[in-house]
Amino acid sequence: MTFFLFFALVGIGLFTLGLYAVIVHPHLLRKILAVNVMGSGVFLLLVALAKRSDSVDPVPHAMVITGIVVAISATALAVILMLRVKGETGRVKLPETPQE
Amino acid sequence: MTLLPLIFDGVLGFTLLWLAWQLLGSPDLFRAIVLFIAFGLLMALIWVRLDAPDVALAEAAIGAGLTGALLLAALARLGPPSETASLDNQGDRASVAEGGGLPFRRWLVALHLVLACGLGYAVMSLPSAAPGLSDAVANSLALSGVSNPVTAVLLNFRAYDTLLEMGVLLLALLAVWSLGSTPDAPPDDQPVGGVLALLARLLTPLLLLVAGYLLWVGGRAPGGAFQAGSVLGAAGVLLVLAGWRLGRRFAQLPLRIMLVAGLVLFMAVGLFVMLVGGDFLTYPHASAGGLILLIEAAATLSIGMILAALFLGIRPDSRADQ
Amino acid sequence: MAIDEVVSILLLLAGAVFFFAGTLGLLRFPDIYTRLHALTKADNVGLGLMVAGLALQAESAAAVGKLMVIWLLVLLAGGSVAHLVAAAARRRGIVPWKR
Amino acid sequence: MSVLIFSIHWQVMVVLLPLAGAIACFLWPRRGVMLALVCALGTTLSVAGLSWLVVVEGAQRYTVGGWGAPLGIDLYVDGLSLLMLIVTSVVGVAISVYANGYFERSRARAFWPLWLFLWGALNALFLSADIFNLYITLELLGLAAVTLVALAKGAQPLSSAMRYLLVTLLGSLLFLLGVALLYHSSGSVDIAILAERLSASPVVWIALGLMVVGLLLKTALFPLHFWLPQAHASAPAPVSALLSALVVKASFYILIRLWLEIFPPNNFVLGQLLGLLGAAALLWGNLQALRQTRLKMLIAYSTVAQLGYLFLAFPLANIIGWTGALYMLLSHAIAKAAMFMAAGNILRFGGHDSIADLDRIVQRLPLTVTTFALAGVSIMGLPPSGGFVAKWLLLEAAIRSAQWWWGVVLVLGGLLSAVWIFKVVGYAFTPSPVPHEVRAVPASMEWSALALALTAIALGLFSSWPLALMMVGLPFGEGGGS
Repeated sequence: MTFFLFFALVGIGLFTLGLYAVIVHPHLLRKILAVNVMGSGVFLLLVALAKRSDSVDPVPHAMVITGIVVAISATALAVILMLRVKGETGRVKLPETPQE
Repeated sequence: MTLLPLIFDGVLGFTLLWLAWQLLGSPDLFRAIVLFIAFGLLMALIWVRLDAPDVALAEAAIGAGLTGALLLAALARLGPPSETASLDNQGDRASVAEGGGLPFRRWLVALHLVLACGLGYAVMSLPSAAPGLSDAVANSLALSGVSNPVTAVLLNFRAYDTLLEMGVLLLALLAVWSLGSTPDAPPDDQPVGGVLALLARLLTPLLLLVAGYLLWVGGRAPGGAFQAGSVLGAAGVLLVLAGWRLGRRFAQLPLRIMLVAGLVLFMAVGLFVMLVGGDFLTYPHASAGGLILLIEAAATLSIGMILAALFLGIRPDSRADQ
Repeated sequence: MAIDEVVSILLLLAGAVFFFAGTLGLLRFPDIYTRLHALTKADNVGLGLMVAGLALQAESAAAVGKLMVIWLLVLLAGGSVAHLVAAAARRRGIVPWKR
Repeated sequence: MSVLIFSIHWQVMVVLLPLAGAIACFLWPRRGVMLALVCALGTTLSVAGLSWLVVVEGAQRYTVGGWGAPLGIDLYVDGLSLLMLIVTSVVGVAISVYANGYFERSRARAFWPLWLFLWGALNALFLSADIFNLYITLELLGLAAVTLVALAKGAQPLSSAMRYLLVTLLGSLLFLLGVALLYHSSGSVDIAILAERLSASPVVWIALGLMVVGLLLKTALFPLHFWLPQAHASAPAPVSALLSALVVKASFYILIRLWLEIFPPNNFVLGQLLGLLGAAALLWGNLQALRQTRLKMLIAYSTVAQLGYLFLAFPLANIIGWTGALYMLLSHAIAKAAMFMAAGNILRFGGHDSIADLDRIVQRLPLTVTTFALAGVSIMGLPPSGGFVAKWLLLEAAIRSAQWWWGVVLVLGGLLSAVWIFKVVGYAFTPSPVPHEVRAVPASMEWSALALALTAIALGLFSSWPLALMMVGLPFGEGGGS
């Protein structure tokens, strides 16, 4: 197994770990961290698999730079929403879905 | 000596996974965020290993640095850690009970293992030669106006993506400003240390220089608008931390103009070349280099300002009243 | 093997020893102030040795210059941050460890 | 004249005008309303220009940057995407007029740029022929939608917005992972090229599976609908309208596009599964709607139900089925927007939206109750309305493909929705035990809602034109389909 495949598998590991954490952990900050970890996993997969050919493929690199910027935008929004939820409810987790 | 890189990669990859495991599981949120910053730095190392220096720069500046700063500031605004930690733990127990407890988690773990195996199988079954676009990029690189292929993709071949992405960034700022009346941070009881102010004074000119360099060099070597912009954003964060604020006069329209300058110029150039007679964003080959540099310069300014403003978290003019 | 290569390797190894000691101190020292001490002192010297070792192998004067700038920046940032962390710890009333 | 119409790059205008409007509203917030209305009008005119172009010259492929796929990004308009653009414009103009009366000044300042961003994102999404570009438009759309939900006051909207944000990010990441795998198995992210190069291999199935799950999460198909009712119900009324009418449809559009273009042909099982989930959504959503005591929650659950209809086309997999599903999308978008707007009027009028306390509202807000009833006619699927035509087409498709049981589901869903609609209308005639203070409702809010409801009915009377438009460029393939 070559090293880039190894990194692609690490990327899958990160994605799965993040997905699990985002479902299981109630604290919003932890969910935000988990989504970021998931994103990193996808980015790693995207770039690592491009190493299969000898010449460097710049298209995934550009995609990942785009993705990183999108990720910080989403994180900034998530953080401000989290602070507002804390301000309104006094808690940093989502209420259970009421069974109406 | 072929063994050494193998060990290095192995250590890097497993440490990354271990860090992710730790940061997602540790009960202390502060620790989790610090681990997340370390995680970002390791990612940057891996990008270098994968021959993606442009991504490494962006990851180190944005992924690890600015995201980490954003999260730390958020944690500080959430209030004393003891309270949030206890709430967190309560919630933890509650959610386990709600979700059906241990059996539910077992199912979830099993499901994720299946998912990971499936994905792993998918990756392993890919053909060993990548059918990527490296040849297509290389063939058209001479016409793109820049010699760094990543910049060529970002600002010429797939410039439309980048334009929309600048829109995402601006939208995030709009969102943060619209929702921004956050419960105020615990009032800054500490007077800002002289050391921090000194650091800001020393580093800001240097960061500006680095940003300018990254912008300039981005056409032919790793660098470009996003990397330069994030360095500029880091300078802004440093200034914000050192207690510096925009003067009230500039916090209104002039600030907003700087925030949108990148996107507006991008769109304007795209439309201009369309009027000259191509499709949208089709730069004439002769002037492509200059146009790209122009767009990147405005984009750097806007990205830097937006990132710093995202860190600040509220409208600068709303603060001036206090 | 040329003499400058040997010196370079020795310097790098010495740097690594400092990093190791610094990390050990970070993990094993009793309170925040002593840990900061171990971290900044050891890492700054360790990085200095590393930079010196790498400078011997550098191909151009510009590369040496960049390495020096990196070292100076880390010194500046490390020192300032250590100061800020220590000041914050004191404000919170963390008492320095005494035997 | 016609030279002018063909020389303007309408595709670009359709995307850039709303974005430029958003920026202008951000720069000069005091003029927000005027700038936004001008942009709404300009965007609608551009869509009209684009429609003319497509109707006269057929489906259009546009190369942004002049490179062309696979290196560059292409935009593609055919009947399917054009239909989505037109629905967006119709609902968009109505929502703009409505929002002008709805928001007070401080929130209007936030609303206009966000709404125009969302509109631009929708248009970009419907035009894109590139799956990575689609990912970016999805993010743009998601972030704008979440922020708009959070504009409502109180703890409930903020919690719903937070949950919505996490869901939409999760969906985008699943989609992006699929994009990554598809890129690495085919070397392109252009849909047309993917369609040529992809063959049924495990990687492709896993990638498509990830994308489908991500999109279903965003489309809120049962059982992934858990986030929708609260987010749609607690948002400000114009935002509820555009979320239910347009935003959930955007991810459905991508799904249907991928299904028609790049899915390997032998996907019978997956189609049946999607149809089954659609049927479950239809029944569950309508049953939940019956149990609600708050009008906006009820309408939100009805969205869950109506989304189910759209998925009935997947097991049928013939052209009539697809046109039926799209006609359902069209008429639901318009009728549901009208319904949410009417609910917003009622909420504004009495200060509450509790169904049992509607208090003879029919005498005091006759226009709004008419709007609700007309929109209800389309949602139940009674003739003459868009909903009726859509259900008729779906029924015909079910019979043609010899799967009559989907027809039973269709009829059952219509009956269930009739029950809750008559329940609401009934309460509108009965006096409530507790009197409420009332506030005036601006005329623009009542009339814009009514105009949409009338459009939903008109869709039943004049169905040949939209149906012909859908077929431009043969988005559903030729002949019977597989």
